[in-house]
Amino acid sequence: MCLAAPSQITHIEEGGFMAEVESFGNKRRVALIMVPTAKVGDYVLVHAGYAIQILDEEEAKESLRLWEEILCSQNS
Amino acid sequence: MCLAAPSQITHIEEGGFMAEVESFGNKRRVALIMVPTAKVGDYVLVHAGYAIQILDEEEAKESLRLWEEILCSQNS
Amino acid sequence: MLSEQLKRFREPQLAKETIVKVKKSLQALQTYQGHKAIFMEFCGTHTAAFSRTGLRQELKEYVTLLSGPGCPVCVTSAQDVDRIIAFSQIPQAIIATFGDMVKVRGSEMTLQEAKACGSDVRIVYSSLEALEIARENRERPVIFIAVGFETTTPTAALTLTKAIEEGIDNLFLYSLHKATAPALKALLHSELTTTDKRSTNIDGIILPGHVAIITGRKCWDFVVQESKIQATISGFEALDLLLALEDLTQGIMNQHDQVGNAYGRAVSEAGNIVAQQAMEQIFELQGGDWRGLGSIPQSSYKLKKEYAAHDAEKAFTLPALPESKGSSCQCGDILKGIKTPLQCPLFAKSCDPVHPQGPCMVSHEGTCATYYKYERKL
Amino acid sequence: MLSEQLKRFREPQLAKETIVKVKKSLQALQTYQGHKAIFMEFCGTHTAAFSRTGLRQELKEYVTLLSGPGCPVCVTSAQDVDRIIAFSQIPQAIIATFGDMVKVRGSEMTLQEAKACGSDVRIVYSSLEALEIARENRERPVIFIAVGFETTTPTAALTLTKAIEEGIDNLFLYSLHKATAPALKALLHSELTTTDKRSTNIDGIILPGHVAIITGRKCWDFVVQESKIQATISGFEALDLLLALEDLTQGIMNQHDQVGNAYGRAVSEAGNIVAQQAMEQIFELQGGDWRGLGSIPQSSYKLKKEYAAHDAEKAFTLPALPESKGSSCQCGDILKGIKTPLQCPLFAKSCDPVHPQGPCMVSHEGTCATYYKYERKL
Amino acid sequence: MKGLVLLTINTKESCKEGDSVEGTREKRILLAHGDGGALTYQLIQELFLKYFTEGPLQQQNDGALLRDLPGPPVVSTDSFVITPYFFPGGDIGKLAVAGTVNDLAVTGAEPLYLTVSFILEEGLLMADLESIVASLAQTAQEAGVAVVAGDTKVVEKGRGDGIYINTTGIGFLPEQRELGYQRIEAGDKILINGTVGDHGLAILSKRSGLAFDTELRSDCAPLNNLIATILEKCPGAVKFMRDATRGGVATTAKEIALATGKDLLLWEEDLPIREEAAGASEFLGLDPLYMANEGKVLFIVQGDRAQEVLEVMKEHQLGQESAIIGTVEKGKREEGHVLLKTFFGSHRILEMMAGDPLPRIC
Amino acid sequence: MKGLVLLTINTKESCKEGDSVEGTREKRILLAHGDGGALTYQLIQELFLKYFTEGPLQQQNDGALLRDLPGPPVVSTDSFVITPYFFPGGDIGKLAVAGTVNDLAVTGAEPLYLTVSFILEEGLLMADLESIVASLAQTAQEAGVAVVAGDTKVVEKGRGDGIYINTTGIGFLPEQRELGYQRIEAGDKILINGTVGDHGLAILSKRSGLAFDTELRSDCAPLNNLIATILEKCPGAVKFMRDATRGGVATTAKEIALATGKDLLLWEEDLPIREEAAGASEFLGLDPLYMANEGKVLFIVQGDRAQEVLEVMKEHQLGQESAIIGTVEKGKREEGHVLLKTFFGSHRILEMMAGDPLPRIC
Ligand code: SF4
Ligand code: SF4
Ligand SMILES: [Mg+2]
Ligand SMILES: [Mg+2]
Ligand SMILES: [Mg+2]
Ligand SMILES: [Mg+2]
Ligand SMILES: [Mg+2]
Ligand SMILES: [Mg+2]
Ligand SMILES: [Mg+2]
Ligand SMILES: [Mg+2]
Ligand SMILES: [Mg+2]
Ligand SMILES: [Mg+2]
Repeated sequence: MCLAAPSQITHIEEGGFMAEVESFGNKRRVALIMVPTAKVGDYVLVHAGYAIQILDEEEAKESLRLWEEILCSQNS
Repeated sequence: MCLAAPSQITHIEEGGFMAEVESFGNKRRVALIMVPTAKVGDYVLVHAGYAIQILDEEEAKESLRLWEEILCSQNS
Repeated sequence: MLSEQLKRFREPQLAKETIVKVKKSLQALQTYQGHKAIFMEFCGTHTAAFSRTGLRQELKEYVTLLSGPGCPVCVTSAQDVDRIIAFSQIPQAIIATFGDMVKVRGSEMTLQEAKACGSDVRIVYSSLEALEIARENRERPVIFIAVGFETTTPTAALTLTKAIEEGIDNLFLYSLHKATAPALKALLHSELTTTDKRSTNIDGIILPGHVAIITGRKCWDFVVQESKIQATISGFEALDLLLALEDLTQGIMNQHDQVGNAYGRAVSEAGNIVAQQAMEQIFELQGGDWRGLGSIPQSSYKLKKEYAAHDAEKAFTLPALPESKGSSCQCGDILKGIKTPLQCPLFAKSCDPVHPQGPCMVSHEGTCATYYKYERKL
Repeated sequence: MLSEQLKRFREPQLAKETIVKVKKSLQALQTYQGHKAIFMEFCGTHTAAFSRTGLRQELKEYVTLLSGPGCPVCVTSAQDVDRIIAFSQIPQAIIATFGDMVKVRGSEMTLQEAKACGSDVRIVYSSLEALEIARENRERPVIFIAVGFETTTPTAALTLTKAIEEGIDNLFLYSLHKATAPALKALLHSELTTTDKRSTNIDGIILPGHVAIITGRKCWDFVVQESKIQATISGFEALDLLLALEDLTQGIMNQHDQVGNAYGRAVSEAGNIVAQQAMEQIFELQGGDWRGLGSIPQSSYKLKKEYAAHDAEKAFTLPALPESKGSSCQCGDILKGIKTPLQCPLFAKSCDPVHPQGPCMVSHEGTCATYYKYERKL
Repeated sequence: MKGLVLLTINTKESCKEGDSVEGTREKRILLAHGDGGALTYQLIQELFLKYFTEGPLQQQNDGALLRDLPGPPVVSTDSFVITPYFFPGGDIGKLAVAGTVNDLAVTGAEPLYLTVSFILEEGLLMADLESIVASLAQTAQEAGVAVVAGDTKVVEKGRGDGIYINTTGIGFLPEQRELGYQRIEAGDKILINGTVGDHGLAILSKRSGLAFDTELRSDCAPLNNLIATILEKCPGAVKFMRDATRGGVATTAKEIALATGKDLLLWEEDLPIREEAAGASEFLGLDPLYMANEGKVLFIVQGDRAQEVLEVMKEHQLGQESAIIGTVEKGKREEGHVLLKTFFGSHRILEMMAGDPLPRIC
Repeated sequence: MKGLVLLTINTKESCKEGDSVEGTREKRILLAHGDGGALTYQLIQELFLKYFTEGPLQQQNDGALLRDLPGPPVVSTDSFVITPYFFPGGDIGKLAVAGTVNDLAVTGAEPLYLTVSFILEEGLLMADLESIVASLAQTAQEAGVAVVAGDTKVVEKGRGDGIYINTTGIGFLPEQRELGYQRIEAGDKILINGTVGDHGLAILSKRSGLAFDTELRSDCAPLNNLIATILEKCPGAVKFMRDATRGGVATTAKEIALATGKDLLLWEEDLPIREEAAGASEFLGLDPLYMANEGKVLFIVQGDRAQEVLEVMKEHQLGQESAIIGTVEKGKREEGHVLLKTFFGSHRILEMMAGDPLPRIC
């Protein structure tokens, strides 16, 4: 039920209520109104036809980086 | 369109609006309201779901009798 | 038993004997008139009966039997068909109609094509079924396409009365009911009387038996009295048809001044009073368009103002409809008895029951359909 | 590219390496606590993710992962299902619902059985589709069965706002939306805290990641602060789950006084303000029945009075519904984390996804369905 | 949406009818019975295999391996979409067997095997399905054909009409049974194995709107045994056969006329028509010659052997009311015609059925 | 009925779409096309016979007489009810041929003949019907099967979904092709001829409600040539085949497990799944292992010959992405199971599809 899949915004429709998003070659129309600052190229999480969040690239990078450090130090 | 087939009344429903009629082993429900004097046993002509006339046995007999006379006299 | 007598009316043996006698009478008539008689059967059911029994063929050397405008489906104008189709487009509407109606083309399409596009069209055998549909679908408008002559009109009137009694407010009538006497008058007074009596004019008329059950015999006397053409009311069995021909023949030769009644077991002098009252209660006569015949005054039964709430024409506003296109169909002349279908160049060529070009080929009792089924030369 | 990073979160290789590290941490936690840790994932999507990835099995010697009440379909009461079915009986009504809902049994039947009997039930993936259906069927009431937690509630709120803007007055919501925090509070304060901590009590909670996107992280601090149980918000990829376990382990051992956030790329401190405002605009919290948990104050989002015209509960009067019957289904204990499905005597015997006895076996993310699919002992 | 508030709710008609005395609802077909998964499997195991207990079907392979045929194969297929699916004299299950068995038999073939494919509508009562399957299985057994392969699909409520069934029949042509249009010649006689129009009228009697009570029953029956008897007892006498189903005797005769270029003359007074059928046709404004039959075959028989064939037919239970109803004449025009000699001796032309709004009788 | 007066009227959507540029309406199927009379005859003559130009169908007998088969007959039947009937990668006509040809081919048979039976919904665009019939005819030609018998019924608008098609296939079993459950044993390998789930997801992408745009296309294709190639080049290596249609690879595997009592172990990391399929499954909450395929077969191959078979498969156009995806193990319990070895090495049980509300994909 609380499924949400990441997709990239490819086009924002006039008025900004709806946008086209894409994930792995699949395109959908979703409501964008809940993430008013989203722009084309952003990755959003889509739930029940609405984009509910813009994914934060820096945070994602940071958590992967930190974790890889930990793993590297552990393995070595 | 103006098809009407003779059928015999087998049962009159309460209120007298509808009746069951029978012709050659086929039974139908028809409206009887247009022939208020009809009774069980009468032959009626049924058109578009309504009995529109009680067939007159005497008239039928009479016309057949007359005609048969004419034919007999002619043939002999 | 009446049932035994009724069987006698359709017995081939009795009819075969009768044919001999009728032929003799018709020969006498020919001698009397100086030409082979031309009779017109007004009623489509008669048209079909003469052909189905083979009597038209059997008697063709003795009498020419022309067909009249007596098929209610055939005389419904293209514009009226367009209106039916427009009604079928009302959201949620259910159209209840007699079967033949679905195949008649308006200016663009047929009701069966509208059905194929999603309209809800139900074929009924009785207006009572339309009432039943309305009862079962109280949230949806049910529009009964009320076609027919005086035989059918009172059934619609009584059904509507019942609907009102029961408070069924979603039943609507689109009344295309027509009155036969005005049409016959129009026929007798215009075209038929102005053309050469020897070629297309008629010597006698076979009057519609089931219409006469409702109207009674005597209301038809105007035919004999106004136009001096003899006429007889007929039933529909083989023997009935023969008796009517005989009666007509005698009527002409003996110069009867009344319309004959060869259907005495069913038709009375005054007709069915209940039915007449029901018609008067609900309907009023207005001018009406007959396909082929044009506009005829006082020939169309429309719902009285008091019943506007059940009158589809009043309850729903239709969009402007396009003008009907012309067509090379000769139904007009056929309905007037001026031509037989055999004289239409399209008959049995580009026009047949599968691809009907005009309404006379559509209805079961349309003259062209009847001729296609029974009278085609091979 | 973010997409590359997102892929990293689901790469088996990185996850496999991470498992080794997480196992070490969990071992350290066991030493620290003196017993094998018991964690509860609140959210059904987490339940499914732990099983689908195989992590629950992989880690079972290191941590016991219990499932919580986090499936909105599973916690919908039988009476509420009965109401949905009653709505589906309204003439002309269209029921729009998420797919899992059609299989849940009320006291007598399921919505898919009602559909088989003729109810018009449409499965949608979004409330926007319900709006679309209402737009295309303006003459018919369209009742959207609005289930879900805080993730879903704002989508329904925004859809309703749009419907009102557009004047679509035939869209109705039957709101069964529920708030997760009150349910978690109820769990922490009642059953779980009164039973023996060593056997069924829990050491840490994995908090619902997508709910937290809306609510924000900080509103969950009450968990740590009130109940002294550590908690962490998690994403749903294999790596996310592992990071959350690690975070939770560290949080317990280092006695963090805040809820952790192992889903930083999606969850912010304050949450999605637009969504929060939309919920507040349309809904108000009332007491609500949770299947298995009973009545929980302030846990149910109902439409405010101002929106009564779109509130299915206000717009339609339902007949009196029968009392729900009892059943030997153990969903209640399962939703509370007291039992696992493996402890239910019906599990995989008379209860399976084809013949579900309780809602936990129905929903894709129901605990019993998940255990049936992934965790059954053969 | 004005006026929609404050409704009270009635249970849907169709749901009520499913209530049994104990208040539990009767089982119905759900969409999920057609998903190819567990419920489909259960339906096959618990319902279909209960009635189809022999042969390849039990192996549940994708295809059924049959034994070598003793002659060249003959196949025929038909889908059955009749409404209502229970009717006086039969049901869609019986019809689905009889229809295909007869199509094979009229080619001279011996039917052996049948495949059966169901399209079920969501909401169909499981009890109705079971009784149809039972009837189908029983008719197959009576006709001596084995059901060897099957399929089940489920469509949403409102996308079907309870149940549609396709059957495909496989048989073989025994030696010396070459029938065909090309053998028909002037002077051949036309025979039929009983009364005309019963099936179509019995179905119509149950249609809402037309509803009337009649003693007419569908003639639906597998005729392979009757036909085999005739072919064996009167070798060479029969030149062609066709079952007079949709479109009735008139349409079937016209098809023969079109295919051969010959004229077919039918005699009105010899056509076996029940009084009830004539009566019902009259008030419906229909012609029994265009009404579907499901147990009647037109036989074109060498003229001088017509009497011999007639006698054999009359001895068979399904041919007691057989009659010689007409004759084949030299075609007089480009296209072959069917003529009906009426009671009065005149001729009327019979065309194919044309656009009657009375479908779904098979 | 208050508030119903004074409506203005819009033409029904479905009628508008039929308008052509010149304002004339496109032809549609009418009820009368199914009455067995003149319009049925016309439809057969002018449409069907245009595309099925050879063989027994042209004779228009009730049954089709075929030539003697060079081996024992194998038959299979399926009805196709897919919605929408045009979909990315094919249409119901192509599917109806591929589905039945594949069901025959997986038994080891050589498909030769097809019967085709249509259930058309009143209102179907004639142009749609023609394009479906054309596609069906072309696929039959590609697969080397002849359409030998047919049937057409028309149901009222609202009693169908445009078009349903039944096909029944007839083939024969060449010598030395005995395949069967009973040959399956522990150590056998499981192969598939390409990616999983494409068909089901491509169909779902076109469902109203789920609508999304995808590059996924149905894999719908007749596989008889691929299969014949394998069987000829690797005699004896293949022990059993089944096409993974409704219910997908998981359900098909489970059927095999149930029938044999063996366990089937599938390896998640070796399953060929397109990125688009994985992505679409994710946001729909579905599992590609349960999605229907219409051009994929599970092959159970003798363990030591799996590599050899794989190479032959990969050379064929319809097997380029073939893979060895699992192995057969001794059944450890009463009932056979399917286990998926996940990326992390743990095992999860795969059951049959259970009650997913996603029907009509075949
Ligand atoms: S044959 Fe056809 S075209 Fe000619 S008058 Fe009759 S209906 Fe019109
Ligand atoms: S296994 Fe079934 S009966 Fe047991 S708790 Fe779960 S849903 Fe209820
Ligand atoms: Mg056939
Ligand atoms: Mg047939
Ligand atoms: Mg046949
Ligand atoms: Mg199948
Ligand atoms: Mg039905
Ligand atoms: Mg099959
Ligand atoms: Mg198949
Ligand atoms: Mg298969
Ligand atoms: Mg057929
Ligand atoms: Mg459709």
